Amino acid sequence: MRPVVLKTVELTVSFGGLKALNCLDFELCEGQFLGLIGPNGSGKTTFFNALTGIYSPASGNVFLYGEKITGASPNKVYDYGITRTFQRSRLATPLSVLDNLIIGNQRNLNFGLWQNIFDRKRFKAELKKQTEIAEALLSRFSRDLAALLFKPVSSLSMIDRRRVEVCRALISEPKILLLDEPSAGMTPDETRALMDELQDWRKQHPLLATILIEHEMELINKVSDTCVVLNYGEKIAEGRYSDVATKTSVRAAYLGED
Amino acid sequence: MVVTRAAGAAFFMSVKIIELTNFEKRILLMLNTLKLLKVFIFLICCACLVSCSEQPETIKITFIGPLTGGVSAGGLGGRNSADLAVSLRNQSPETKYKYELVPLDDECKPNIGVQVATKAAADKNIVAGVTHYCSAVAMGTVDVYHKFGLPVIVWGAVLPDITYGNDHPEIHRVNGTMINQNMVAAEFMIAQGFSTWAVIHDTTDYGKGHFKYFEKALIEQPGAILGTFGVNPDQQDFTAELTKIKALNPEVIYFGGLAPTGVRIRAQMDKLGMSQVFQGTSGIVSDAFIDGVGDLAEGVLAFREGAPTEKLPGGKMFIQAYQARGFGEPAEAYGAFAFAATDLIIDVIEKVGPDRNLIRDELNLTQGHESIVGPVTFDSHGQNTIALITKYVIQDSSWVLWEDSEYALGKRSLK
Amino acid sequence: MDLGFFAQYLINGLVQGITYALVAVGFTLFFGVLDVIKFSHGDVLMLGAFTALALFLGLDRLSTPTWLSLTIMLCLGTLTMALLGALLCKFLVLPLKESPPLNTLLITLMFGSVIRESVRLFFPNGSNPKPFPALLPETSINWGNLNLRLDSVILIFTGALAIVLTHLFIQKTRMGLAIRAVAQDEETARLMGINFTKTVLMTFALGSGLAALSGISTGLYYQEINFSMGLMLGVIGFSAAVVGGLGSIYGAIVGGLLFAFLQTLGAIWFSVPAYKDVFAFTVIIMLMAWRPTGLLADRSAERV
Amino acid sequence: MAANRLVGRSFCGTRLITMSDLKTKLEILLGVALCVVVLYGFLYLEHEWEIGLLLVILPLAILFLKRANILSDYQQAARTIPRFTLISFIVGVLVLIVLLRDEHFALLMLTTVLLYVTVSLGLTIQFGFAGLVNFAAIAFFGIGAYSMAVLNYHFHALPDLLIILFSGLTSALLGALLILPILRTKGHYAALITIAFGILLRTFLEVNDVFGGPQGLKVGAIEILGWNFSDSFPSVLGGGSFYMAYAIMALLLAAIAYLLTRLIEASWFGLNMDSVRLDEVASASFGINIPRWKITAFMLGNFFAGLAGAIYAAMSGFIAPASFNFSDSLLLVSIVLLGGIGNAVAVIPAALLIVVLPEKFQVIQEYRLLLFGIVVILILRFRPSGLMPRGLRQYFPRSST
Repeated sequence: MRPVVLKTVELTVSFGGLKALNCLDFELCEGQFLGLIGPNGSGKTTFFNALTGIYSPASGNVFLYGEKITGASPNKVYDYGITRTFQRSRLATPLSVLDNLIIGNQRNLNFGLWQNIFDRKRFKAELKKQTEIAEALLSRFSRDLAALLFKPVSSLSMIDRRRVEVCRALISEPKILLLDEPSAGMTPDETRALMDELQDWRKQHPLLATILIEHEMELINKVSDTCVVLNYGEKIAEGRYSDVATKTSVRAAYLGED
Repeated sequence: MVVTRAAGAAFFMSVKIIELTNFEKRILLMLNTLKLLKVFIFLICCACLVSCSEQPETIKITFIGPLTGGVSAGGLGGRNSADLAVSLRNQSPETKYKYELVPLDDECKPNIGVQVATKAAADKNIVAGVTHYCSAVAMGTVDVYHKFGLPVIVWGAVLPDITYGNDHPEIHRVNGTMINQNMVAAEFMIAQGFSTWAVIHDTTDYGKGHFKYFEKALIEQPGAILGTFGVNPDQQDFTAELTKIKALNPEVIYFGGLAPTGVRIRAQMDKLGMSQVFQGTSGIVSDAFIDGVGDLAEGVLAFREGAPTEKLPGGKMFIQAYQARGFGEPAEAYGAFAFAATDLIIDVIEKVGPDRNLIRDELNLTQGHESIVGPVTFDSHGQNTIALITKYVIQDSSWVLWEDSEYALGKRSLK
Repeated sequence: MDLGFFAQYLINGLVQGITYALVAVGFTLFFGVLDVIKFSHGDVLMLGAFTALALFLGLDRLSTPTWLSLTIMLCLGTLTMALLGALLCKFLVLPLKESPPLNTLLITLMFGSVIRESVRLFFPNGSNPKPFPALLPETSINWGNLNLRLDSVILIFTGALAIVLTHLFIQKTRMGLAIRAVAQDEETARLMGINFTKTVLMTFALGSGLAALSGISTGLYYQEINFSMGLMLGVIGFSAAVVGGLGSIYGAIVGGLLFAFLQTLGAIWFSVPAYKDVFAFTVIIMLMAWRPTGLLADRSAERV
Repeated sequence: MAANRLVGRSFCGTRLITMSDLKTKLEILLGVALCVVVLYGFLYLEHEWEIGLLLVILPLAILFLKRANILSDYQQAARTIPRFTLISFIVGVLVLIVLLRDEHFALLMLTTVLLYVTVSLGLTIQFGFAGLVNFAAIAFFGIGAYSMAVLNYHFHALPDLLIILFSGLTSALLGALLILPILRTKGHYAALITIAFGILLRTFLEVNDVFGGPQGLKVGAIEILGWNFSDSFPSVLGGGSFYMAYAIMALLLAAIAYLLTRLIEASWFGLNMDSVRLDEVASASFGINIPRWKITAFMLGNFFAGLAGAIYAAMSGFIAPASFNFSDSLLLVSIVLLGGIGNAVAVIPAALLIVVLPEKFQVIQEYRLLLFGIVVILILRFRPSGLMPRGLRQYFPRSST
């Protein structure tokens, strides 16, 4: 068994009286590809938001490599090596593709006043390096996209935007990648292409652990190692997709039965 | 002319660059380019345009006051009056020169005031100015006039420091300061048997200054100020302040401020069932006050520097001429001063000619010059010393000289 | 403090608070449907009052009975401003929908100053304050130090009634439903077959009509109107709407009353009452630091 | 390799002085000269018919520049030649200053424009980059002006340049009072805080007598190494109006502010500020420290405003609370909007329009504000993203291909 990267213990998030996540125990191992499924409003995105520090949990804990990171701010979480994409694309659309990717690589940028404002030669060198990294990463996903490095994101197609968003999450070489419904707004073919590109990346970064929120069961079946099913903020099933899918409780949840 | 220089400079600069490399080729290139020629023609046209703009001038006098914004009523009245003075003199066959009034808007804001004062003072064709209604603006611009040597007569701003706060020989003022006004006001009110006041003043230099000098004047008299309320001139609602005053129960409410605020306060006193005597300053001596307050205006007192215009022979002429011209706005309280100041300046120019220094010196010698606001005599600071203060009371919806009113005769009573 | 004076302050504050609330409701409505701030609101209020005054002057010549002129002034004044609001929205606000929200703010602001300057220049002797006719009964009761006038009471109730009716309109009618739907989610509302433009125009008309109403009642109460009266009322109304929480009608009411309360309190506390604005705005800044989205705004988390 | 080609294209910002380029260069030079001439006319002309004519010439000139492709050549040059805009700005304004050396009023207007450009650059950083709406710009300008007045009076021994610097710092530090509420609020809510602050400050200055009250304060002239700026320009340097010294100083300040703004934009600082403006949640999720960038932008912008205020106070020699109205803050915001939000170059023509246009309307006296309002409405309505919308970030000038 590979070491556990991320672990939550009795994680609870509540809005007013409503418990969006209820005592969730959860584990993620190195290199694992985990599918997170559940009906609408079951707390999947809330789970991501709680992990990344956008919501602070009411109780329970989050551990990263055994270290407690509960309630850490979003930028701290990023520094720990957890990055994500968003359900609704949250790119900085007026900025160029390059700018968006560099934003994703915060951790490796030098923010010294001297270098940024006065020593423009060194800044130029760093910019060049970042541009190369960005371009190399983009061309893994799509050669055509790499040519659009200096175009504003607003001029990109939906799939290219998704790619940029995934690349923005990957450029800092995180330990954990959280993908929130990357297929939303894309055709099945586009989704498949994106997933293939992602799998390709994972082959070269075998330690990267991924959590994928997805409604396309086909996709989950194809790419995930294990699955966790949420309903009303609670974990109702866990295991391989083929096992989980047959469980009556899961079927009931999806069919809206009690 | 200067722009011709600009075009020259541009040409020179381009030549310089050409010299850097192969000269002839570049010249050819340039000549071949029709586009460039067009630009040149354009430039030259512009230059001609500017250089052609010099033309023989009439003698210019500037008028500066607030023509836009909240207190523009006073400014527009002043502008019309000054305009009237100029056109009356231009019509007169005895006048040696042709005059032109250059009205500028200071928006009652010091920064804009400094801007337009510089504009006027730096314009060589302007020989004198009739300037400023707002004291803060006048305070800011006196140094500008001094620096550029433009003789001016202040026509409306009442803060003493405008003339007394400096030794600039260029600065004169036909209207009195708030010191005289408040001395007379305090003495008069005490004589009428009042002894307790509540003061409302706006927090501008005008209102605050009036309060200061009224307070000073009262110290010498057996009167007491029970409470003072500085208010924002933009404020709409004064009921909170007035309720507080109601609790103090003074005999008189002294208001230092301009007509718009005064109207609101007088009207709102009625809302709270308050019937104290309302005593204002020169800022409310305006038909706007009576129009705004309606019947409640009866018995309101106010004081203004200068002799009563309507009583002087020239003043009557002014009032008639103003009405005859059919201006869109009334002359307001200080219109007569703007008229008198402009008239005085023209008199001086007629005498010494259109030269700033001569005008300045001649203005400083002004002694007992007859005007529609009474005789004008400037002291060493350029302040009109014949500080006649006229007392007004509103009787049957018009401002009446106290001495002529039924109140003075005892037919009506203030209380 | 004497009970009479206390009651007097309360009544004064209430009249003011209702006026502020009426202005704030407009801000809140516009923000609700379009996420824009229409800064000419105060000047629309002023124009409403001047329209009513012009109507009155006309009707006065025909010697119309008081109640009839009052009704005509209220109806026509409000309707004219509602129309103006809708036109403003159609020609200046909606075309700028895709540009930054501040542009809307600036363009409406400039529109406000155009209204203001026009009234100043083109209304006869417009730069001076104008008396507004006292059309409401002036009966008053003296109760100790409290001077309670019938017109104050009428105005408080009219204002409150207008707000309640607006609330009912938004909660109970089809149009109100459409407004709420657009406010919640424009796209979904369009998908549901709601005529977006019509709804927005209707909202602007409604808000501007309310502004006119508060302008007229300000005139009736203070018996004086002037071309710059909308400036401060606009800023205060905006502050009230924001402090209460943009998009919430209750918030606008709370904000309006709160602002009037703070000003009254400031006027009582400080020997120089002009400090009351310093005081009120300081408290507003602190309140904003404490409740960044206003006192009553919907605080549901942003959808991530 | 594709990467190399791309990188090469974007970073090899060498100047290309080739023969075929010369025509373009001349055109650009002429374009700048034309701008200077038109501006000269704009600042200098006073008569009604002249201004009327100028209003006809102005669009014609712009059309001309466009038709002759000079505008696009110019933009091209600005993209490819390092510091091209800055240098042509400095040179152009210097030429203007020399041309106008005896025109006190025109110089005063020019200096005011330059100072407003500085404040607007501060607003560009605050609002255009970091997304912080500041409706109290004139308040921070005013704080700088009052600091200048007070410090100059009480610490006359201090060198005036230091006092100007202190005035900027005071402005930034007083602005720090607002940081907590500003950080916690967003959008229109944040707007209210600055509006409230602006009104509050003005009322405070007016009611309180400590700083001269409503009557205002006199401010001493700037004196550097025994040279009093309020005296005429030294005849050694050709002589001229005393405003020349202030104009040059304001030009220097505006140029530094411009350079700094552009450098910030073209660095990670600007990138992060943009990100904060566009999406706070996404920014935070990628490790951007939102408060850090907001505070930096807010303080820096107010610092600029304070510096400009200090010079303004010394130049006009007199300040009063009535000069620092809410409406002036709005004027500054409208400069930024009219120019094109976030575009540092755009504030220059916009400031020129907003400051000088009402002044040129003086001939129509009381109707001028009305006309000004209508002009601004028309511009906003038909150019909603400003006269010169901001383009993509360009880290370094790149040579054209």
